[in-house]
Amino acid sequence: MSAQAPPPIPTRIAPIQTAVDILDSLPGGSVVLSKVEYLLNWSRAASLWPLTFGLACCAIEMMAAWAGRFDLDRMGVIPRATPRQADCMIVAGRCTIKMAPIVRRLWEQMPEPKYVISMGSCATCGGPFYYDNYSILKGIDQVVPVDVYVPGCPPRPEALIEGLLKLQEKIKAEPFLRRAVPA
Amino acid sequence: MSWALVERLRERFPEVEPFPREAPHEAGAPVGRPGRHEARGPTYHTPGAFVPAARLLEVARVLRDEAPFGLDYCSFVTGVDRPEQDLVEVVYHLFSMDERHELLLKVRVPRRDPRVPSVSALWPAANWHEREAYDLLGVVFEGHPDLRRIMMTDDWEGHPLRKDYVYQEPRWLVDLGAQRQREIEGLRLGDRA
Amino acid sequence: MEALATRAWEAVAGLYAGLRVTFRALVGRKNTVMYPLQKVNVAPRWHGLLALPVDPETGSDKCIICFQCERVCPDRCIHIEAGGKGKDRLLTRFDIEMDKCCYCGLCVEVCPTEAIVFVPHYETSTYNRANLVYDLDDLRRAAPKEPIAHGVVAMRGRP
Amino acid sequence: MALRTEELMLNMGPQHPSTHGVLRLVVTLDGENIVDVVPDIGYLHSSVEKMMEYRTYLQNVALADRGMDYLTALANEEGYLLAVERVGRIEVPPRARYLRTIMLELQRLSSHLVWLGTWGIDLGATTVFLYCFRERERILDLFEQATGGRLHHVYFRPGGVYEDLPDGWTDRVLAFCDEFLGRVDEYHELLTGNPIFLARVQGVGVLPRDRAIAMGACGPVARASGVDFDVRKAFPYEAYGELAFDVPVFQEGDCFARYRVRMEEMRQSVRIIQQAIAKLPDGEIRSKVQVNVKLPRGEAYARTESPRGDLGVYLVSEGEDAPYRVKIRAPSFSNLFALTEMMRGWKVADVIAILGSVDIVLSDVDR
Repeated sequence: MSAQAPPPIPTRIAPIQTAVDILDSLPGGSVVLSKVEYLLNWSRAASLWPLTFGLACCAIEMMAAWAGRFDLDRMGVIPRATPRQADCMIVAGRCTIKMAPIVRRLWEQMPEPKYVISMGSCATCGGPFYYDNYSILKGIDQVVPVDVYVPGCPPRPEALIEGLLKLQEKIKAEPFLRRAVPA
Repeated sequence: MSWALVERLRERFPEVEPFPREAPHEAGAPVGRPGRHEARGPTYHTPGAFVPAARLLEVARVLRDEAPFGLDYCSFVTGVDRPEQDLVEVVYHLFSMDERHELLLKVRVPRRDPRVPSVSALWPAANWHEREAYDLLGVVFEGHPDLRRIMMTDDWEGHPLRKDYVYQEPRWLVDLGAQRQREIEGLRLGDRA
Repeated sequence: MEALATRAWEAVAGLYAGLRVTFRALVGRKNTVMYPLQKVNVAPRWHGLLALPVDPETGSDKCIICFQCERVCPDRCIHIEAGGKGKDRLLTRFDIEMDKCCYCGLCVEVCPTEAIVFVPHYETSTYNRANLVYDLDDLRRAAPKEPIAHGVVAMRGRP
Repeated sequence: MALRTEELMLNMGPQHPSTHGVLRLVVTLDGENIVDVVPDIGYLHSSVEKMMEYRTYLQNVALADRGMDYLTALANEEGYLLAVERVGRIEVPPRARYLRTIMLELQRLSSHLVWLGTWGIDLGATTVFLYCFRERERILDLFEQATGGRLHHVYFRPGGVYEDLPDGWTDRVLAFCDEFLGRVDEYHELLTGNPIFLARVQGVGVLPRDRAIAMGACGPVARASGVDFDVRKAFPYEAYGELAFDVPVFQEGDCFARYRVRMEEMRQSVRIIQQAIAKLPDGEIRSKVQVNVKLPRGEAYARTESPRGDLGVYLVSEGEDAPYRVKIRAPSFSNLFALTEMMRGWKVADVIAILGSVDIVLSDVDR
């Protein structure tokens, strides 16, 4: 993977921006806007489809979270195997330097808005592989931006669910329409 | 049984040097103190022998095909880097599925230019193990069908399991880190870190 | 024709056997824990968050600043600093980087005074990695309120 | 007339839902027929052999859990500690040996359950996954009560185990064992009687006995090809020499044989656990070994039967408190090498079935 040009400074998508600005200037428009925004965020948060980037041990606990005991499906969290259909990416496990460009590439293929959950110590900062190690990436946030960190080695499935709930809270509180989107 | 095997091998190839035999366990010796064992040199708990690199293929063929040995299973091939003696020990573990006996072979090669004939033609299982030893220790297996790096990326520099290996972050990762830094700076506070 | 009939019968029988198992599971005991509303009790030995319990008698830390946990930690995620001399030796810093921690429990094992313990708490996800560095106050707060068993012997006999 | 078409390279992975980890398979296809498969590994190489050289013998136990096969953490600890105890001549008390045996067999059950569940998903039998994980959660609960960890336990120590069992644990295990035998029958009902499942696995991916030995296959893969070799029988360690159990061996060498070997192994594991609990002696659980134990100079190769096969640890000690060199002979690494042999000549749809039947864990392959 070669060095890439720096990304352009984030701008808003022009038509939406114009519509938002017009609505905002109308009397009562901002109230309508916030209601629409609430609806959008609520639906986004309630159907969080993650790309299951299972790399190592945490992937097993991630699988267990979808199995009968914890049953993540009941929260509208349905695993996707392709980045094109995913809202967020659960990076579960240690990521090697050999794997890092692939994580980045799959993250780039996800449509905006996209989120990343870093599951486990290894994905968060290299964990037990932090020292004396030549092949593990010291934290997935060197490669992709991370929204929620779930510590644990590996975290219990409940901890992953809690991380997903945290992400849902974050999505619900987000100024979705007024937010900066990379062009 | 297996130590007798080493003797048989010695009869066949006089230049093969057996491992020193395991010293008997002293009753009441403190656990986990090097102390008294230290003077005697290392003890080997698995039977085996040192083989000169030039005779390796010949020895290996006898070990695999001929009657008292019949070692048809190659468990692993690896290396031990010993910078203070300026050598790399290439270790082979052989096993017989029928006779249930095992044997370690060690080949000592100079550290600067470690070259060993490949045994992957005799034991196909050694193929990947030799690639791994090449990747991580830089041992060149002559006559190997496909001697490429197996664990690290193809453009990796150095052999990580060498004792004097110094880790350097690859160039692209440093660049990507710088790019991530710019991404973070481009975002407003509270957007995403 | 007969072979076809046999195959058809096999298919139906196989399907029936499978569905019978599914039906048994359908009417059987429910397995799912409705997590955020309902939580399972983790085992007392569960390697959860680390904490520094306060000695209920003296009201101070149990830590005697022997640095054993810092030394044994395979991830080097414990950082201890102490000031003062002799009897006035005081813990000035006790940081555990919970993001690096691998929850192996070696620090709990080597601690001679049970000053560092596991608490069965696992919901620690956060938006910012910096929050995962637990300092002395965080670790004291994480400690269970009721006194934990005293002494190594008592600890070994935990349920 | 056979229709020849241009060969097509199909790249599966490294991020692919059915490669059981970060494995990349470069499949060369002629139409739908597999001409060649080249596994590309190293995407999870965690350099654990290097790291072990910098950590003490005790710390390496924690590393052996994670750096090696993560589904069988206790089997890794066992393999590593067996080498340590051989070099250091550390005695393990009888109770600890039995405790280890029970834990190892529970670990084998949980590992095989993950294999069965994920292979079921690969083959389109999604429900099996739910059933297998239901039982696996029971085992993990038992682990959690005894060791404190679900996946990574750090329970074994040089010269014994960390803690004694909690009260009533053995009764819970025995109750689980009784129930589990019925569950295995259920899995058989779900899969073995299912004609769709049989059509996908019976006679597929045949590995003959001589090729299995030459390619270095081990564990259930080799036993499905007629190699009657189990380290627990051939080189008994821990309490296995004192317990009665059978080693299932099948001659066919196809996916179905590998499936049956593992299903039978689950029953045998239950048998071992029941016997070990019945025979569980009282006494010490750990011999006196210092925290920073220093081993005498020497080297040993210890072989254990991990759920995936012949796990060997070759340990060289130079008299320090850390090993000089650790080589982990990973069973998945050898079994994955034999994959090419199994796949050649089959259809592209069989790739998943064969790969799943080998039961690799990429953390074990790459280490």
